[in-house]
Amino acid sequence: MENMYKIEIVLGSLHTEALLEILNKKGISGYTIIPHVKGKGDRVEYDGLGLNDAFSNNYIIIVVDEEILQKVKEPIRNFLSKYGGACIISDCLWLKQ
Amino acid sequence: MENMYKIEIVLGSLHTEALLEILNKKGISGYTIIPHVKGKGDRVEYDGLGLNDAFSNNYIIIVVDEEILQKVKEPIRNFLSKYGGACIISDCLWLKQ
Amino acid sequence: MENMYKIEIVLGSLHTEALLEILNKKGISGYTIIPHVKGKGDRVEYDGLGLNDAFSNNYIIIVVDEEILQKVKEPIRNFLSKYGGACIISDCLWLKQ
Amino acid sequence: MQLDVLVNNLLSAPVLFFFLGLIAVLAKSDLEIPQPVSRFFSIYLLFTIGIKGGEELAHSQWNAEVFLSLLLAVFMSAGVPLYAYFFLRRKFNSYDSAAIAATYGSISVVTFISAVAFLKEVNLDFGGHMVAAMTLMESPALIVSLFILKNTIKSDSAESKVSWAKLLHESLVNSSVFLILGSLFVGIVASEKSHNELAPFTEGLFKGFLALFLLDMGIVAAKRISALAKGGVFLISFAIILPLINASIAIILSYFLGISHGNAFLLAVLSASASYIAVPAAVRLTIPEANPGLFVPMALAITFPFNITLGIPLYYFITQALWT
Amino acid sequence: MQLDVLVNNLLSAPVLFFFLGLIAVLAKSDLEIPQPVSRFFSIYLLFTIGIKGGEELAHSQWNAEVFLSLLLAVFMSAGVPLYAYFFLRRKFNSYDSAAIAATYGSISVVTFISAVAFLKEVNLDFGGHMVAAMTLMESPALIVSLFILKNTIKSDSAESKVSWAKLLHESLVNSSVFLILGSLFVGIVASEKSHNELAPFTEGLFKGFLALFLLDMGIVAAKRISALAKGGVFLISFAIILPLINASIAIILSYFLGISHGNAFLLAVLSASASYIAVPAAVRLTIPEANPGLFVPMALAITFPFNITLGIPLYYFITQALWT
Amino acid sequence: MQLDVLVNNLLSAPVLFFFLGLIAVLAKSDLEIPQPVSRFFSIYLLFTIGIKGGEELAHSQWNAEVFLSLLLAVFMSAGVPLYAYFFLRRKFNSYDSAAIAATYGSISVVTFISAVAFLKEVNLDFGGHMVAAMTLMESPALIVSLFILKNTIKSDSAESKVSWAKLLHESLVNSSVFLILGSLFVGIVASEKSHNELAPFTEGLFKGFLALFLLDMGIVAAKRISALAKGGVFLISFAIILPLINASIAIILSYFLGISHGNAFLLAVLSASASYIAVPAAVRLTIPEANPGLFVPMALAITFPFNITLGIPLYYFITQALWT
Ligand SMILES: Nc1ncnc2c1ncn2[C@@H]1O[C@H](COP(=O)(O)O)[C@@H](O)[C@H]1O
Ligand SMILES: Nc1ncnc2c1ncn2[C@@H]1O[C@H](COP(=O)(O)O)[C@@H](O)[C@H]1O
Ligand SMILES: Nc1ncnc2c1ncn2[C@@H]1O[C@H](COP(=O)(O)O)[C@@H](O)[C@H]1O
Ligand code: NA
Ligand code: NA
Ligand code: NA
Repeated sequence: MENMYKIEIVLGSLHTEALLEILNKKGISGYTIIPHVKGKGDRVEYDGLGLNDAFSNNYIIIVVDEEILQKVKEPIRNFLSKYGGACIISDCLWLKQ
Repeated sequence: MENMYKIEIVLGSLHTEALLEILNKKGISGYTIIPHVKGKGDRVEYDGLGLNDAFSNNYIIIVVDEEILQKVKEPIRNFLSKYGGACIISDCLWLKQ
Repeated sequence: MENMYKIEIVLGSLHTEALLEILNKKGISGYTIIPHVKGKGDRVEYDGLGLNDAFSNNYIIIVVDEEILQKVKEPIRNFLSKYGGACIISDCLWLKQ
Repeated sequence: MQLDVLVNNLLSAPVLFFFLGLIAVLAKSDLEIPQPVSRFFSIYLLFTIGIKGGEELAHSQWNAEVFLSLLLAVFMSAGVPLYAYFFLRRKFNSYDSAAIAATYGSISVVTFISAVAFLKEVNLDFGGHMVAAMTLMESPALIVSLFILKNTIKSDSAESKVSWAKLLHESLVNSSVFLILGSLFVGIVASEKSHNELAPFTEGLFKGFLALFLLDMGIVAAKRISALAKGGVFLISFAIILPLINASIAIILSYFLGISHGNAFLLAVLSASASYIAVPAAVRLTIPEANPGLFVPMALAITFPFNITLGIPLYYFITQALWT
Repeated sequence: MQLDVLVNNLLSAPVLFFFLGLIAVLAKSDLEIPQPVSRFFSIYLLFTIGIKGGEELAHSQWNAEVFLSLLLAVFMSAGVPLYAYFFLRRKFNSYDSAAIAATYGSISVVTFISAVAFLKEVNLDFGGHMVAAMTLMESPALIVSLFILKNTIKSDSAESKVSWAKLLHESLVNSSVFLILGSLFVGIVASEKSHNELAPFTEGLFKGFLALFLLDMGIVAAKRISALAKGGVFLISFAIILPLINASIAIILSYFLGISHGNAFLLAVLSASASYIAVPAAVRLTIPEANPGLFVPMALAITFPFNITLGIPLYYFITQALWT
Repeated sequence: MQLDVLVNNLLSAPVLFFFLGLIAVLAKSDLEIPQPVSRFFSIYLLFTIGIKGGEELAHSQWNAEVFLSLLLAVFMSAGVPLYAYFFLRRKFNSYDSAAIAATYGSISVVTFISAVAFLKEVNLDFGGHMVAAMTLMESPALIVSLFILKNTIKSDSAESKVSWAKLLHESLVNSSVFLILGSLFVGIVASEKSHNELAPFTEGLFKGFLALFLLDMGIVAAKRISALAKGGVFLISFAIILPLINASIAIILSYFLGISHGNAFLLAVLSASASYIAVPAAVRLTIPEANPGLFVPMALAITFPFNITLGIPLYYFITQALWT
């Protein structure tokens, strides 16, 4: 088992691709996306309702080591400040196969 | 970055609105809902199957500070003891924009 | 409140039943499944796209105590090494009803 | 000839697809209908029943028999829980008893549809107001059951919070009732041209979507049936005997009130049917203490298949004997 | 007779279902259309409009009037943001103004469908190329709005990144435009036999799916309407006045360009309509600073219902007065 | 005239929508069919094929040719993996070879549908039992492939666990097979009246849903195609040559067994087709070591489009030359 960091990002569905492109360039080894997530924060409510994806969030989970964490922190912050969304970081153990 | 607490609640879909109403009154600043979640605990299995939402869970994530955490703990406990569901709490860092 | 461990597993949808069967035998008290999750790791991309479930992940959350954690760690590792997937473990507090 | 009617009913495509769904689960097939698709089927069915019901309502005469049958509908929905609850209390706690009573006082839309298809098969007329009668039966049972529950258990903090205004409101706007009522209204005001334009959708596709919806119901019924094991023989007998009692009462009352054959038959079927969609959802909210592993599978996995296979022909034979 | 037309329009099944959706939310019903089902409805509608539009296009004559009306379509979509933006800037910041301007320059497919149904009701002809005209109006407004935005705000790092090539590309391949264009193409090349085979799907089901889609739109419109409260009277008046201005300009220009009655009416409706599906999604990507709580509900909850209830008959009366 | 047949096939609405789906992804459009909607399409198609196949089966004669063609169907499905596996082992490891062999021994329902539509276009008869033949071909290939795999690799702990009983069971109840078999059964026992009532659903909507399903397949195929890059020319040639070999063997055997023209053609198409829904799912479970980035895109993105565009006319020309 390895000590890692778990980054969780809630982000408008339409912006996910752009963020992942940035993070892939920084060297993340993988990601998990839970689509069709609803939520409410400071901005408009994301009720996940019909017609288009403009009001639907993705929940993105990225497990990284300390080094990558430091590399991606700022880009995520910048991205979210432009496009909205929330991000939390916590410790975890990665069960290596 | 700020030290915060992450509250995760698994709750029957039909009861989510009522719980959020209670928590909004206690001053939470936002929430995220993952709908159509399945699960099994002590009570009936939530298989998420058709017809209605009576057998489908929501996964609710709420990031709060220490003060709000203390305010919402008891209301959540009471609510879950009446309507079923599970709740876990953990530390996290909130990446401020 | 009780100190517990949160096990999070990302696993191909088709393999979930088999893993849960194994873990139920080890004595887990419940589980939560978020279906239709997308992701990318070392293996093929899970884009969650149509036709069948072969390219769709489940996100499985299992809260356990220390004793069960020790019992399930190896079985999970073995299972994932055969069928792919990822697993992380973290601390949490279980809000007892 | 009577056997013919029974066999034809059993071999109709929708009934067969219900059993196909049951078998799928028992044979451990991975066949599943995704929830949004299942919702689409039920939206389609409610929409269509409303539109067609509205069309028929617009053309139907309003006479004493119509009012009597609407009244009897409400009476049955409100009355069933009254005796069912006390019957159930011998084996179950108050919460489960109230939940099951509410379930059996209310109705099943698909059972009603099967009964209407059956009537068309045997060429028996019925009133255009019967869809309205069905809608009227959706909610009274839950209200009565909650009333009984509140008055039999010592009202402590939690239970005393039942808000009757909220409950009445909820019973009018819950999605099934609202969609049928709304479509009924559109069906009433829509022009004949409008109905003709909608017909390929509402009439043309009806049997197909009904068959697929029943496939789904069969799957869900089979998945829930294991939860019944604990309830044992009592539960299963109850889930068959209560419909028989309810149907009998509806038939007797219809007979003495002079209600026509077709309408009496439909009232019997409605009284015998139990809700497995709208009421269970409402019960989860209003009686969270009740075990959904009881009231849902009883209605869905025992009473529903009983009614659409044996119950409907049986109620028909009884009414036929009395009315002709 | 003129009142008849208005009333018939208000009592058509799709319009009634839109209001049913509104009422569902206002009455706090839990009626909801799951998102995948909602997508299915819109895929069906775009597919059908494309196929039928292609069939008509294949049979239509290409003359000067056709080219003029296509040109006017693009002109209106590109022109509306030019005056709308500066009008809006009096009350809103640059981002919101550009977003709203893009929304109103673009079009609403369902409004167009309602207008076509209306034309059939009043027996007025229109050109087979009008679906193409509609498609041409989807994107210019966003491009023009972004252009204005970029030139009015001091271009700092973020904004200067607008890639026009990417934007043009995006405006051709966004899912709505792509599906209509593709289906249009299939509709053009498909044989008559093919069209006949598709007819039960495309023609038979159209009204039914349209009614269900409008039910969904009503629900979503009502859920978003509360966000408008902050904007107040100005916002709501704007959402009605701008369509009237746009329709008037389209009518006047059509008149002087010698465009036929039916086509002029459709161009008026298209100009008056505002996008609430494709453009809002594109605006979220290109102008993330704009508040979606403004431009979506304005188009969906005010302009759309205004157009399909009062706007369409009104534009028809005006064109009728001018053309006959 | 032969070119006509080819061109007509290429310009049929479903084929065009497959290419539209491909182009959508290549042009980076965001057009996507939500998974539940995609499931609904395939449930509809399997339901309809089963019902219609059952109807035809009920009316078809059982003679020696019918039994021979059913036998040949099973023989082809079981036989293909036998030679395909050893051919594949030259380039791939045992796991991937077995997975690809299973994929190509099994069949594609949509390819079969396209072939049936083609037969109707060219007015050639075929037997009502061919849907049954198709269903029989779903599973043998996987069983044979697993058998080969188990006997060629040194059986260590994991692999030796293959439970043949479980596998046989699984191959009968996997959702596609189960739904077709069940619908086939309902189609056989349903009355003519029942079939007529279902016809607007099963027949009326077929082409429309098929076109939308192919749009989805085109999108998924294009998204998966990049994974093929590593396999290179060998993979792509294999995905075209193997179908040609399989079809040729099926044609030769059919010819010598005296199978009729239409049935021989369908057996050739079935043998040439490869599974991209049912078998890939089963392979993920039974051969988790195999790379799904190989066997899925080969079947879906190369073999499927090859068959429905060029393969079907080609197999037809060959059989036509031999049979007439
Ligand atoms: N305190 C919170 N707890 C959980 N989720 C949050 C919280 N605040 C914001 N979010 C999520 O982040 C999304 C974007 O937040 P915002 O940009 O503040 O509107 C919301 O739609 C929520 O899903
Ligand atoms: N040990 C556990 N780990 C993860 N989820 C759980 C656990 N126990 C219960 N749950 C979730 O909480 C829901 C309600 O639990 P219960 O009220 O105990 O039936 C279940 O349907 C599960 O989704
Ligand atoms: N670093 C990571 N962070 C988050 N999720 C991951 C990560 N690596 C892998 N995953 C998830 O685990 C699944 C299986 O991983 P793998 O077996 O490595 O392809 C992927 O589809 C992702 O959903
Ligand atoms: Na009843
Ligand atoms: Na416009
Ligand atoms: Na094959």
